[in-house]
Amino acid sequence: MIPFELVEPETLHEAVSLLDADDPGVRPFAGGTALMLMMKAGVFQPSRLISLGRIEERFSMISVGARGELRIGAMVPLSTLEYSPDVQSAYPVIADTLRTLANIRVRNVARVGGALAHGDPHMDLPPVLSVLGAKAIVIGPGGSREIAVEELYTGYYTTVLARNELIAEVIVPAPQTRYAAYLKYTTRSAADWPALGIAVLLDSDGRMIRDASVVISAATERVTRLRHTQEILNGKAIEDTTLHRAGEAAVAETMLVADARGSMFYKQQLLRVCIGRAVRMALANGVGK
Amino acid sequence: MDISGELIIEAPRETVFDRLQNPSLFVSLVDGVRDLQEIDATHYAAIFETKVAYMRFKFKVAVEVVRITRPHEIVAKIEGTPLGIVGRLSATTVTTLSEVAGGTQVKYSIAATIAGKLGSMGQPVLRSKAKEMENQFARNLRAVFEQDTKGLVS
Amino acid sequence: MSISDRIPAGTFGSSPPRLESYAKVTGRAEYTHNVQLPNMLHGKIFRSSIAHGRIRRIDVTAAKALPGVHSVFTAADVCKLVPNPYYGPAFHDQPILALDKVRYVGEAVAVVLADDPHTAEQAVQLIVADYEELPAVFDEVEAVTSATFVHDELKPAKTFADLKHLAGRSNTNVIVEFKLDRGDVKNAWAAADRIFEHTFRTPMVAHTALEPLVSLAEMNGSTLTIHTASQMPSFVRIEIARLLGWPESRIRVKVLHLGGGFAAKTYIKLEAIVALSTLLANRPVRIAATMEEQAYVIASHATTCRIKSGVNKAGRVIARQCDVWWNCGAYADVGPRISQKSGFTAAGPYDIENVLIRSRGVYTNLPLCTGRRGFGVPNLSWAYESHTDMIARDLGVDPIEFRRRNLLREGKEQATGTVMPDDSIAQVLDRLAERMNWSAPFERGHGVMRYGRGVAVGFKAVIAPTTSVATITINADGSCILNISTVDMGQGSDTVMAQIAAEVLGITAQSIKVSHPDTDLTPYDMGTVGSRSTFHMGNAVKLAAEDARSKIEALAREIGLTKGSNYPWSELFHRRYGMQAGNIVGMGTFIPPYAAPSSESGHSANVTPYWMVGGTGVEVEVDGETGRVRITKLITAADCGALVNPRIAETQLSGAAIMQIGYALFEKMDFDGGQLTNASLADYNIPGMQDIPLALVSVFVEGDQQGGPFGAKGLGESGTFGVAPAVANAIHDAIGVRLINLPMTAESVLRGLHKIQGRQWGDE
Amino acid sequence: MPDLRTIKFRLNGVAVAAQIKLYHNLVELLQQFNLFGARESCGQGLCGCCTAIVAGKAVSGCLYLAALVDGKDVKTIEHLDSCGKLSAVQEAFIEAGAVQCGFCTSGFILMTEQLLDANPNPNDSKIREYLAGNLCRCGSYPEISAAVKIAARKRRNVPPT
Repeated sequence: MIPFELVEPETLHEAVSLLDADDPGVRPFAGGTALMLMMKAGVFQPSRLISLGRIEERFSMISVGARGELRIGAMVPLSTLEYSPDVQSAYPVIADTLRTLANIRVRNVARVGGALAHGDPHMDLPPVLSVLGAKAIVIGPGGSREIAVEELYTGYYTTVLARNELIAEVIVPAPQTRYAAYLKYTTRSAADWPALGIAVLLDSDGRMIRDASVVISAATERVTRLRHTQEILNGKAIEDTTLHRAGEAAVAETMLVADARGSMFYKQQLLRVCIGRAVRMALANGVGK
Repeated sequence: MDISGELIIEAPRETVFDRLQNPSLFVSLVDGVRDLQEIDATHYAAIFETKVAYMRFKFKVAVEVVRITRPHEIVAKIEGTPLGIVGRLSATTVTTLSEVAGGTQVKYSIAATIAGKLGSMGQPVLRSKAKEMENQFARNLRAVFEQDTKGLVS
Repeated sequence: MSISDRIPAGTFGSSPPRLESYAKVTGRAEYTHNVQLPNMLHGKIFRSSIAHGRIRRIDVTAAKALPGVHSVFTAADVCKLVPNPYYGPAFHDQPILALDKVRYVGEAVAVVLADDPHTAEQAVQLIVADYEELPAVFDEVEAVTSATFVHDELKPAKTFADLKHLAGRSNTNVIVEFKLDRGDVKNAWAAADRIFEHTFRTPMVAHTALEPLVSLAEMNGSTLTIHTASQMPSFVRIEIARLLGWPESRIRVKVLHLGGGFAAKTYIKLEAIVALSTLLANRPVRIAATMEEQAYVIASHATTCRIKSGVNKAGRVIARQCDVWWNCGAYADVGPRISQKSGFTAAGPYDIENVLIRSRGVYTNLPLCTGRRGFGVPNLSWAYESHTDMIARDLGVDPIEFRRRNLLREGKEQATGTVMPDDSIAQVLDRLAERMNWSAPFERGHGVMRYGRGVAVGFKAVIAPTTSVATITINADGSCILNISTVDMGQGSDTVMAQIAAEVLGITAQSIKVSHPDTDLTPYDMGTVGSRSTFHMGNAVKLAAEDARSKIEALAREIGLTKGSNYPWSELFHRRYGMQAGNIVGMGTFIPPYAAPSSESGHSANVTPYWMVGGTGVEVEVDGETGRVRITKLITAADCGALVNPRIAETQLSGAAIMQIGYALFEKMDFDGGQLTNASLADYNIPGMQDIPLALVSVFVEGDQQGGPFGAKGLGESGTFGVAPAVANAIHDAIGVRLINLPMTAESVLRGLHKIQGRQWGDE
Repeated sequence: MPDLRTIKFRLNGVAVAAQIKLYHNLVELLQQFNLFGARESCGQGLCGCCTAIVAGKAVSGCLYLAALVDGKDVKTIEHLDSCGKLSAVQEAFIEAGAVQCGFCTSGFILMTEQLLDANPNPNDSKIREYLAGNLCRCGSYPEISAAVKIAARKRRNVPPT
């Protein structure tokens, strides 16, 4: 690695002011696990890293807001989120997702903000927070703005965030009595990056599917909502024919990317099958608190 | 990785062909290529630098014009050695020109492989980058001929 | 510790904890990885980015100019000290740094030495090489007839009589061809009722020992000391001495514990580069490969294996022809030996009257290759055990029953003509059948999840003839040091050797200190490879301990003690030398009998001092919608001789099987135009805890190995033979899909399923 | 040089200072103190050989910038027997024969300590889930699982079964 500068601001605003809208070599460094990989591979050569480790404590807190929403500071480590009683009781899908996300050491270090801002489509948290309707509060030099997590991504490693913007907080709407699941399908070793990730959220009276929300990742260039698939599911009975049709719809509306984990055709097969599995998994998981 | 596309240029085929076989012009249409050096009539070297998000990829590029069939086909081979990382970018581009109503249809296809350390991370990333570059290339190419046209008018 | 009749320590056959357990659980075990030399430089290697080409120019100016860089060396510098800088165990074909040509992506072209590894790495990125690119060849079968030649001529090492005739041969990529002819295969085809022919392939795979390759060198007076993570300290000394034209005594090779080997750390890997760097720079140098670079230094053969069998009406295989192509990569390394030694058994552990084997090692423009825990046998057993199952199922005969009909039994001649001395193959198969509960009905399922089971057995000849030497020093206080060049890389050899010595001397294994290999102090050993140590070094250790014991007895007689006197050893020294002084050194040298196979027919009356026999039974769950395979049960059975340390033996069997789970299901080095695209563990997956079945059982077939120390033998590879074919056989059992190429990815399973269902697969 | 920095932290219970380069990772920092129990292997945080405990939590030393341990508490495998006695987990690894080449052992032991701190009596699936991020190429997984269970009993003072 070639030399670089490391600064450790004590406030988020100071951190924002140290960022540089024009210099891609200046990056915020939250847990740094993903950036370190990029740096070691030589594809990212920083000129300055802005470590966020010393910013205000409140960005490392999880709290429940006035309307019952979950507020997650961007600097909350993934393992803290995983073991948070609020998450475990009200958003079991988040806790379940985290249990197999990378490994415990990464989860101890990686932060929620970084996990969202990194923009690698293989990551597990973005699709899950997307179906849950989470929003990111983003701070830039001109103030703050709110962006739905699912609107963050524009492509591989690219997001709508400006180089001088930081995610400060993530807000997950109050838990509803809805069914949720994240199905992560690996095709090589169990600990491999997923070939396909599917997050679903839906409502049901035990017979019919309502308000289905389906977001996929890993096999696509970015987190992608499957709108047509949702329409196919909505108002239909929970039965194999519905799930088959949803699987077909998913394949029809998605551009999948081939890689070492599977050809495009194979990933289409996976998607075809796993949509139904994810729905069944959500129903089997039951509703949160 | 295969990329292909086509566009129609409002100019005669011969004109378009002349433009395209001029390496320095061709290179100027591809974002991130600089320091073009002519080695001989069919061999060129350049530096190609591109960014994906905050990642920077830099290649030393050797271009060999494999075949020129005037006025309808140019085949070139491109070999890029990433500066710093074991690996390689190889691509073969085939550009064909045909006369259509209103001008010249330019069809191009690029078969590219990226390997080495870049392979795992680079493959999908550069694939999406390539798409972006392709659009940019088409825009630049059009702009060149539009400028020509304007030039003629003015 | 006394001189009286041996007190049976009962050490042999018990499972004391490994001698180095404490050091390993406290993080204090010594690895070459930890060695720091005063004033050392760090080397990083500039590697070829093309598969085949002539070097026009290497521009190192910018690299040299970087602050912190001490020097940059290329082949031109190497040649100043070593005019003919080619090395290798069987062929002297590999240059220390690429000379004139590069032959694969990742080949070492230049080395940068700097004050710290980061600076060296940065400088490597400033080197620019200009090549005249040449056509390249990657496929082992194509390479045989290709007009592209990786090497201009063959350069066998002069030391091997059987390779001499290959010297100077040009216009070929075939390094060596092992031929075996038994009976008359051609006529047998006519006599066969059915003929089966299949072609199987295995991919190039990586060893990924967790301690990546690392070597250091320093000059101490006129001695060049090389600290290296190597399985072969004696070979390193001999080969570096040969390259430099120095006597062996001026090269000292020291090895500490190894963080895994699996054959990756054999022969010369980084040692030649680090030695030359040290001599050229006149400073100690450390070169450590990253996990990624390790894949550019050494890989393990891809193979193509075509098998044709003729079967008679009774379901007996009467003829078998095996054509094997070993993709050796750009340099021969041990490939010629693997082509031959594994060629012996290419037809499988069966009693077949007519056998024809052609086993060829072939150069390609890929990384050089060696065995990977099995010396090529897993590549072959993949073929012959899949093939055997395919025949059995086609004939409608139970696969175990079919094997029983054809097994190579005690007293029968193996294809080479060497007689099988025992019935261990049948015993291994019987134990598998028993533990798999094979005769009971098996539920294969009806829904999405289908279940299947399969078995496979294999066997292996040991690399021969090879020599091991051991000395054991008894100090004047009675304490004891065992000096051996066997490398403990996790297989537990220090403990096992101490147990063997302890058994002879009547002391506990824990009271013996086993020294780390140090060629100034520990005597010659061919290498810690191919499951040879327990047998070869075990015998040398036993002889050394017996020698020491008889010297103790002689000492006792010398000072007038009568037989049966129960004096501590320290007392003997004290009485003899008047104080705590003196030593007794016992020495043992072992080389087993061996007869080289005829170069014409491949026949030999004694092709191996012992056979290793192992088999695997698995149960799998196959997801019929995604093709994903989960191994739910895995049983390894192996012929283990007399067990020195049952716990270590068990770990050896299960560990070997676990490595093969990766080989079976997902391990594969992916090349794109000769470029490796998955050189890291993120992209090249190896099995983790979630990938292994909870039901993982090891079964020992015990019995005294003839000629082994106290009946012991090697077993580090026996668990590797059967896993991949057993899984393939089980997948077929579950869903009727037959896979012939490794690895058996979920996608390949699903594609196979589509095929047998007559469904379209993508554009195919 | 701007990339040089002096940091102060607690290392295995002792206050220490070190001069580092900014690009050094935690493994390189520990080597300055002759601590080699955390070792870089895959270099990608996947194998766990470089495990160290920072502020009470396991991290991959190869992905952790040395500069960022400034002011923090760092523990390595070498602290476990600082009182001259092996920990229950270390004893269990020896008893179960869960050590082969030993290169991954420090990482597995530190992770097991963390697992048992959080969950004193884990079942097979919890053990596998927790240790899924550590790799052992020798394939000691069955023995490691057994060691975790032995250690759990030792810690709870339950006699061996």
